[in-house]
Amino acid sequence: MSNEDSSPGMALKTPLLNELESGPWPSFVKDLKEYSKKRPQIVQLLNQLEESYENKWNYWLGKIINVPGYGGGVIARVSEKADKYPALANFHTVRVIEPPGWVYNTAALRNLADSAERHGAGILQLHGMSGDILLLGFDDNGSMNVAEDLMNDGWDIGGSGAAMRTLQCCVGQARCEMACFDTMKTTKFITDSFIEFLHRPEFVYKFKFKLSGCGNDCGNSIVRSDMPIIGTWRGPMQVNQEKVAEFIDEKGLEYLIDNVITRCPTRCLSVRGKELKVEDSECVRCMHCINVMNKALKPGKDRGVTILVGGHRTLKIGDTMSSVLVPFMKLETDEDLENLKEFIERVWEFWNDNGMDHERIGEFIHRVGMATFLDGIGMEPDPRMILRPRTSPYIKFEELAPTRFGGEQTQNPKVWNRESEGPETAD
Amino acid sequence: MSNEDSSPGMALKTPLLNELESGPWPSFVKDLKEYSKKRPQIVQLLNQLEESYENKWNYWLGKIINVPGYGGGVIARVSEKADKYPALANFHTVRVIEPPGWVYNTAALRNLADSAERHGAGILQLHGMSGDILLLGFDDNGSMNVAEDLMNDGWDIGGSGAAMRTLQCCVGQARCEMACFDTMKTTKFITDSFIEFLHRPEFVYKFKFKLSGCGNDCGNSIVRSDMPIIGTWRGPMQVNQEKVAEFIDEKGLEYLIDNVITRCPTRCLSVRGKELKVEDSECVRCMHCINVMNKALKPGKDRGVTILVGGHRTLKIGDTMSSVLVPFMKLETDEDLENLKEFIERVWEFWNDNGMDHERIGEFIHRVGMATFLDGIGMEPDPRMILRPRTSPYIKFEELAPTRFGGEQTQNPKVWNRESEGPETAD
Amino acid sequence: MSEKAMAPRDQGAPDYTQYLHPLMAKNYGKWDYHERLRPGVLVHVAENGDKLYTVRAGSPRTMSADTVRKVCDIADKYCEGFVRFTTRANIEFLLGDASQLDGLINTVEKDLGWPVGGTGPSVSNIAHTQGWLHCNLPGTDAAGSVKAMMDDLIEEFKTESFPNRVHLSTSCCQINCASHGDISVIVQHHHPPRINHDNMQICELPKVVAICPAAAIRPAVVNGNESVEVVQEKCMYCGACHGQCPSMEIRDAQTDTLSIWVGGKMSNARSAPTFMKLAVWGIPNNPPRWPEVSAAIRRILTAYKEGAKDWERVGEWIERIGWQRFFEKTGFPFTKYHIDDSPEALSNLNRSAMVRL
Amino acid sequence: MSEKAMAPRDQGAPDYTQYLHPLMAKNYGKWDYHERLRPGVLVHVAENGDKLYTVRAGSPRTMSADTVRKVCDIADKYCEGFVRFTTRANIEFLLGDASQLDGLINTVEKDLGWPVGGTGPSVSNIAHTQGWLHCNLPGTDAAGSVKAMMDDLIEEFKTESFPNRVHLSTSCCQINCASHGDISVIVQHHHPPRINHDNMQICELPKVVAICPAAAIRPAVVNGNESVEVVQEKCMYCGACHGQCPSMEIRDAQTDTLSIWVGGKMSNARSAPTFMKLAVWGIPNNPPRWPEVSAAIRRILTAYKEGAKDWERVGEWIERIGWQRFFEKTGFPFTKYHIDDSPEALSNLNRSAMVRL
Ligand code: SRM
Ligand code: SRM
Ligand code: SRM
Ligand code: SRM
Ligand code: SF4
Ligand code: SF4
Ligand code: SF4
Ligand code: SF4
Ligand code: SF4
Ligand code: SF4
Ligand code: SF4
Ligand code: SF4
Repeated sequence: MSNEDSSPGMALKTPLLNELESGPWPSFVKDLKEYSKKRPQIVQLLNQLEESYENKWNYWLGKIINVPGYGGGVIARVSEKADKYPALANFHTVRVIEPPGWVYNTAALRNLADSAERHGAGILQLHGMSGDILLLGFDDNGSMNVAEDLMNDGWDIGGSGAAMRTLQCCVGQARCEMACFDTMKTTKFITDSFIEFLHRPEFVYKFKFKLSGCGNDCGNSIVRSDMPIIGTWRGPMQVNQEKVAEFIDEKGLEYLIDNVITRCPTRCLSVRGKELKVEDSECVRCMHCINVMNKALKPGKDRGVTILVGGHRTLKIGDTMSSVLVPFMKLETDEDLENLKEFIERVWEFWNDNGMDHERIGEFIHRVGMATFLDGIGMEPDPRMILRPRTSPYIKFEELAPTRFGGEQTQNPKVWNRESEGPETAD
Repeated sequence: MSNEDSSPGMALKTPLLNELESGPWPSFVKDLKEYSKKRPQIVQLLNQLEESYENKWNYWLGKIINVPGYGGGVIARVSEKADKYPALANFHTVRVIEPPGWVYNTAALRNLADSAERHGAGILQLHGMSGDILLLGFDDNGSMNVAEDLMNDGWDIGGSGAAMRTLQCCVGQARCEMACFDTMKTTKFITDSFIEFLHRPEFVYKFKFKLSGCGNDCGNSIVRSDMPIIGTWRGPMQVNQEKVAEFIDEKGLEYLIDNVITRCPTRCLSVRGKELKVEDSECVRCMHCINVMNKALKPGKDRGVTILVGGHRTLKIGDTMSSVLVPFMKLETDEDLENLKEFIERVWEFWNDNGMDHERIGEFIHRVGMATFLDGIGMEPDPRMILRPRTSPYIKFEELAPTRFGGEQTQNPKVWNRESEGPETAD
Repeated sequence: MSEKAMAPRDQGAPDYTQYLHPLMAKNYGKWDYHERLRPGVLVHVAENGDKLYTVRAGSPRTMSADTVRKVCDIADKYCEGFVRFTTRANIEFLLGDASQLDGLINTVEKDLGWPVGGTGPSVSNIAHTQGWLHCNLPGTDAAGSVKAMMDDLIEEFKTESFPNRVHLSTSCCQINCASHGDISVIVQHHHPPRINHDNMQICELPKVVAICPAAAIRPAVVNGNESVEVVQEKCMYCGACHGQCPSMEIRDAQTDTLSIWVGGKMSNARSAPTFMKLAVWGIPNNPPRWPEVSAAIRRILTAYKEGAKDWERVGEWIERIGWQRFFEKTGFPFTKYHIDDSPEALSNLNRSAMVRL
Repeated sequence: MSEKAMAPRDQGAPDYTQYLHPLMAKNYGKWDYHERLRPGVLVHVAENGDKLYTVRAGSPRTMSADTVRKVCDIADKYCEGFVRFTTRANIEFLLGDASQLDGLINTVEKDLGWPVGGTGPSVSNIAHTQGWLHCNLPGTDAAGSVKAMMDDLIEEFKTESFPNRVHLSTSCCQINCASHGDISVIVQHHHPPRINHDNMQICELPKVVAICPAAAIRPAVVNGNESVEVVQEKCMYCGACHGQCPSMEIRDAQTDTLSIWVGGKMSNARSAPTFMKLAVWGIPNNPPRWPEVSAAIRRILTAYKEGAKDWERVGEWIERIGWQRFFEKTGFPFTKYHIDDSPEALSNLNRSAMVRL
């Protein structure tokens, strides 16, 4: 039984929230008020929210609850004001794995809406910041039941705790001429290959993938995922010189110079008459010229991905930006995908064996250093991984420093002594 | 008595050094060998140097010796091989303050050569990396005597230890059309104003000024001096459009685009017909366009300096680059110079009161943070001091954090706890 | 508790192929180019000439099951039942028949009440988080503040009048579950956590000690119980401990403030991705409509629209004109708190003589 | 010791005005433009049309009094007695009479034996330091290695065949008294200091403990004497302690190596000043002519000359083509030691998807 009918008679009293009803942007308050007419639980929800607005305070506490066999997928909330709002005593969110690229037919959407309503508060969020479908307002029982129903209808849940998270990808080849690889297929492949890590928290901390078909990064991956996978190409860009000439005729040469030629980050574009010249060897696949001249220019034909590592947002050491780990990898055949899988496993193994509790892989790399990390995952350093080589000459070369004090040669400790004392002492 | 005649009969034996005699570049070995014919001490010097070449080892030790009344100016060296090379028992360098811009007449040069020869080994280095004249090879007595002679002839010495160093400046207005202020005059002004700090080590560590007439920084100041002073201008650049047109006629429009327009760091140049347009408000006075078109373009008329702070080379924390402290200051009148003097005193006071032993001002700023440093010297923060604002949201706002635990409000400690344990515990 | 013991069925991600609009399925990987027909309306043209129309509309992200059903009704009527959502929680109605566009747009705007727009150089939907509706940590509300901001920015969503896309985001605590943005609103705390020592036993002590990035937490015995204490000088009010341990309350309704950050850019176009930088701090957390936030965002957008060149994102524009002029043009004060004091601080100083004068 | 007790006379910097060539004095601050007549020869034209000719020649920096006198003889004959030296320890002969140029150049090159050049886009003199001739800390020689390198680079000094100026430098210990350079040679040590405990009492203990940037030195009692010890894992072989305390020997004739760094740029032209970056390490310290160093520099210069665009300095060229291609073109290996591991390490990673493929 869901908790929707637990307090049928309460009156809605939301003077502050009401100020969010009007105005041209769609109002969740209006929607929920309307919905509350048939769902008394929502009255309580809005009333508690009104108290939050009044007191600038929050009344949800966490707890842990799991669907049997799962270690993640339910974000459990209990209200501090359960006495007053009994329908909010348990008000959990269930995280449902979304279809890659967030594509739906209405049958699927209706199915989600029905499940959400049948067992919970009937509130959906499309979508959470990690990409998944959020269904709100289940009590303990409702959480189990909705999971059961969802599963029966072909959905799956997961992605909380120290586990892999739902992936997220841009629409890619389904509707974009820029896409350099199949983001949706790859998203499904990784999700399915590692589904157990989405279900059960077995890592030192969370791990996120985000996929974008090209450097425009519509998947918003670089700072928000531990492993962004971004489409790119090798070799020459595709240039249709006829369309270049059309572009110049239409927009003018000055427009081309001001908006394309001078904007190339590596200055590898030049115009000769009505032809555009690309010094492909110096193009960094930034996408800008293609964006501006999307009829005339296209990514090259030999496509693949660049894999980055280490992004995460603010908590603890401040935002970390992912950086290049695999400059180029083909990602077309099943074998390519298997390679990717194996590569991910290698990365995970080293991180999970050596990472500290609650240490994202970016924080881990920050602590041990990229060189050590590469050693650990068995990869050769590549200058494309860096912006520039080191500037400090204080280096401990293993090769050059045979032991001089007798006994064992000391390990190669980091030049800069960066262990933070907090986490380590507790480890 | 100088130590030149102390071992007259020794034979020169320098097979390795001899390999540096031939070849087109002027050879100090050849020069010194020649010179050793009349100065037996040089034979010993070359012979000891030969041993260094043989053993890749050095035989000089330091000691401390001062000209009475001075705390600096003599870099004292004694040879570990004094038994074998008695003429090298004491072989000090005297640091003589150079004429700003390294301009000489031959009388002055001859005078230096004579003094160097009269009291020491007769070896000169023109010039040391901090700009001064180095005279080599004095024993204790010779050091005193050469100082006396130099002083009588109008020279002065100094610049070692935890003291101000000799300044160094580019040729500036004496022979350069780019110069935006009088580097030589300012160099002499600072030297003379603070001459006691050049003579006596009274700081926590050394302090260097280097001056360049414009952003080309021919004085090589930005990483090698604690306070670079670099010429610049406010308001519009001087553009002679006739000469621009001549330039285009001579070199071609493409040359202009490829070498000037596209090279401007802030993209504030454009060409309209044969006219060059400068968006002066966005010009960062980098000098590039003026360098390329030095007949057509000139710095603007309202000139002054940008003062930076914090440069030093590698030792301890690795190289630090100076950064902007005073975006613009006029430096023309005597009053302007007095302002500069007062400003320097303010900076020194805060650094010397709070710096640790052997802590360059750049290291000091690194430790306490630029914001604290500005507070300390009583300057308002200016966005031109920074490349970009902070990206980490963990800030301790004094204004926003009234005490909540009773008692005194805690001081505003740094967000990132950066005190290195070594130096501080020992302080 | 349900009787059924549910072993995980490891079903994985839904089979997306069944959800692809027929034109998507047919032209998968074979798109040639696209055009923006009007704000909110795209046409993607396939190599074979097929045209797929997309109508993008602003969604509140949080919606009732009934609202979802309304969306489905529209999609059934106009889109052969196919829709998708975007990275920024907008909805996209997909259709092959251009003649249906006007009807669809009309229905979406009038009946559903969702504005069409958010494409090209417009202000798109604001990426945001749970807030007081569901999370246990928020210092402010997310959906509510976004509603207020977007009401103010509605014309910027419905027109394409900026030099480039403007992506906004807002988070409800310093954990910042939301994305970086060209302009972002975040919460800041101003005190060390208050410890509820009576409740402390529920936590695993080492975890909360270990999580503190400033090494400010240490075990302590308080009133005879095992608990922790916080070295106030070291604490940087990040709230990491609060996420781990509800007994370490970091929020304070009286003193928490909002701040606005600018210049976050995740695309690689032209310039490398950049973090967002502090623009203005100390903004009151002022429900239900946070007018001070909207006003500050408006100042930034106005200056950006006036000053930037085509294709310059907010951060790129500021880099070109310099931060001094950004502060001039927006009127925000530049303070010592804007100066980085992280371990990378030196590299964010102006280490050159390049100065705009 | 001299009997005279010499109070400092605080005479300060010499009065430079007496040393200015008459044309310099006359046109001080009134120069209009300059031209390079041929490598090593400049003419500066004043607003009033006056022309001042400069002949730049490479100097060994270290010279005997007799050599200084020879220089003076030349300056007296051709230059009204006026010369100057440059930031890079070159000499500049100044004259007003163009007809004297050939004679002067001939005399300088033939009689004095100093090459004329070093102007414009050439390889100028190498900024360098004391070395075994005078310092107490050097691991290699400076003047000698510079002589060997410049012998090799003589044509590059005497012609102007590069895209832009090339400024080299070399230092003789890790203190690095020399300047940053487009290409720089420095010494690297590979062990913690060896402590001479018997000699330790001569030092102020706290000073040497305090100076260590890695906090690796701690007071210790050795054989009953107060001394120090070094925590080997922490020590980064910087040699700061050695500068402070001669009993902490950092050098090792067997294992010290040289490394080459590229891309130091101090001018603000076009791009902001940049530090130099590691190019190649582990080069033998090989007197008397260090051929491996010259060979490595040659490789860099060749690639630079071929690949760079006009006005690009070495570092700017590499930034444009990318480090991968720098390593390809020079043939140096890229190793894990090239990856920054300082506290700023993250910001030197390629934090973008911008990759040359
Ligand atoms: C639908 C969506 C992908 C998806 O799978 O959901 C998408 C779709 C397109 N993006 Fe995007 N982008 C989408 C999120 C993003 C994001 C991620 C985000 O917003 O969190 C980014 C990176 C944001 C950042 O940099 O911070 C993004 C940065 C771009 C760019 C690069 C802009 C730039 O110059 O920096 C382009 C290129 C362009 O504008 O021509 C682009 C271009 C496009 C194109 C034109 C690609 C194409 O040829 O179809 C599509 C857009 C039409 C339009 O005019 O809006 N898209 N795009 C996302 C729509 C979000 C929304 O509802 O507003
Ligand atoms: C629901 C969601 C926000 C939303 O409204 O969309 C969310 C909500 C929470 N996040 Fe988040 N995060 C959500 C996406 C993110 C993102 C964005 C992303 O994934 O792209 C981030 C930043 C990117 C990153 O991973 O760094 C994010 C960074 C965090 C962090 C900090 C992680 C870190 O390493 O810095 C925490 C705290 C933690 O893990 O201890 C956190 C923790 C939480 C918790 C579980 C708070 C807690 O510890 O109890 C929140 C649960 C709220 C609730 O009641 O449902 N959440 N969280 C997003 C997840 C929905 C989904 O799965 O689709
Ligand atoms: C004589 C000297 C100044 C002095 O007071 O001694 C000097 C003189 C001139 N420099 Fe310089 N620079 C001198 C050291 C420097 C230094 C410092 C150094 O070498 O340590 C730098 C900065 C080095 C760096 O960036 O690492 C320097 C960076 C420049 C630049 C900027 C080059 C660039 O594009 O990055 C210019 C502009 C140019 O080349 O047009 C310049 C231009 C000039 C001009 C053309 C200025 C003028 O109009 O008279 C003078 C040069 C003639 C020529 O072609 O060589 N000078 N110049 C120095 C000669 C050194 C030498 O003997 O080779
Ligand atoms: C002579 C000279 C090198 C040369 O051959 O030109 C030199 C020589 C010495 N330097 Fe230096 N430094 C010389 C310019 C520099 C420079 C370059 C500059 O000033 O532009 C630097 C780098 C810039 C800087 O200041 O950071 C420099 C950075 C150092 C340092 C490291 C300082 C630091 O904070 O990192 C030391 C070590 C120390 O101070 O403890 C040092 C120490 C020394 C000592 C005194 C070694 C010692 O502690 O006994 C050397 C004495 C050698 C001798 O026997 O004469 N020297 N020293 C230069 C001074 C001559 C002059 O006054 O003109
Ligand atoms: S990231 Fe690239 S491929 Fe993906 S939607 Fe954006 S532009 Fe298209
Ligand atoms: S994709 Fe970017 S780097 Fe490549 S040519 Fe175009 S603008 Fe230049
Ligand atoms: S720094 Fe400027 S003023 Fe000084 S010599 Fe160089 S170009 Fe001339
Ligand atoms: S001086 Fe530099 S910044 Fe100014 S216009 Fe010229 S090239 Fe641009
Ligand atoms: S930002 Fe903070 S309060 Fe908001 S959803 Fe994320 S963890 Fe919760
Ligand atoms: S708020 Fe952050 S810094 Fe302060 S005690 Fe908690 S975890 Fe540590
Ligand atoms: S670099 Fe080292 S060895 Fe050379 S002069 Fe400077 S301190 Fe002495
Ligand atoms: S070499 Fe450097 S790091 Fe090592 S003990 Fe000496 S000062 Fe410390």
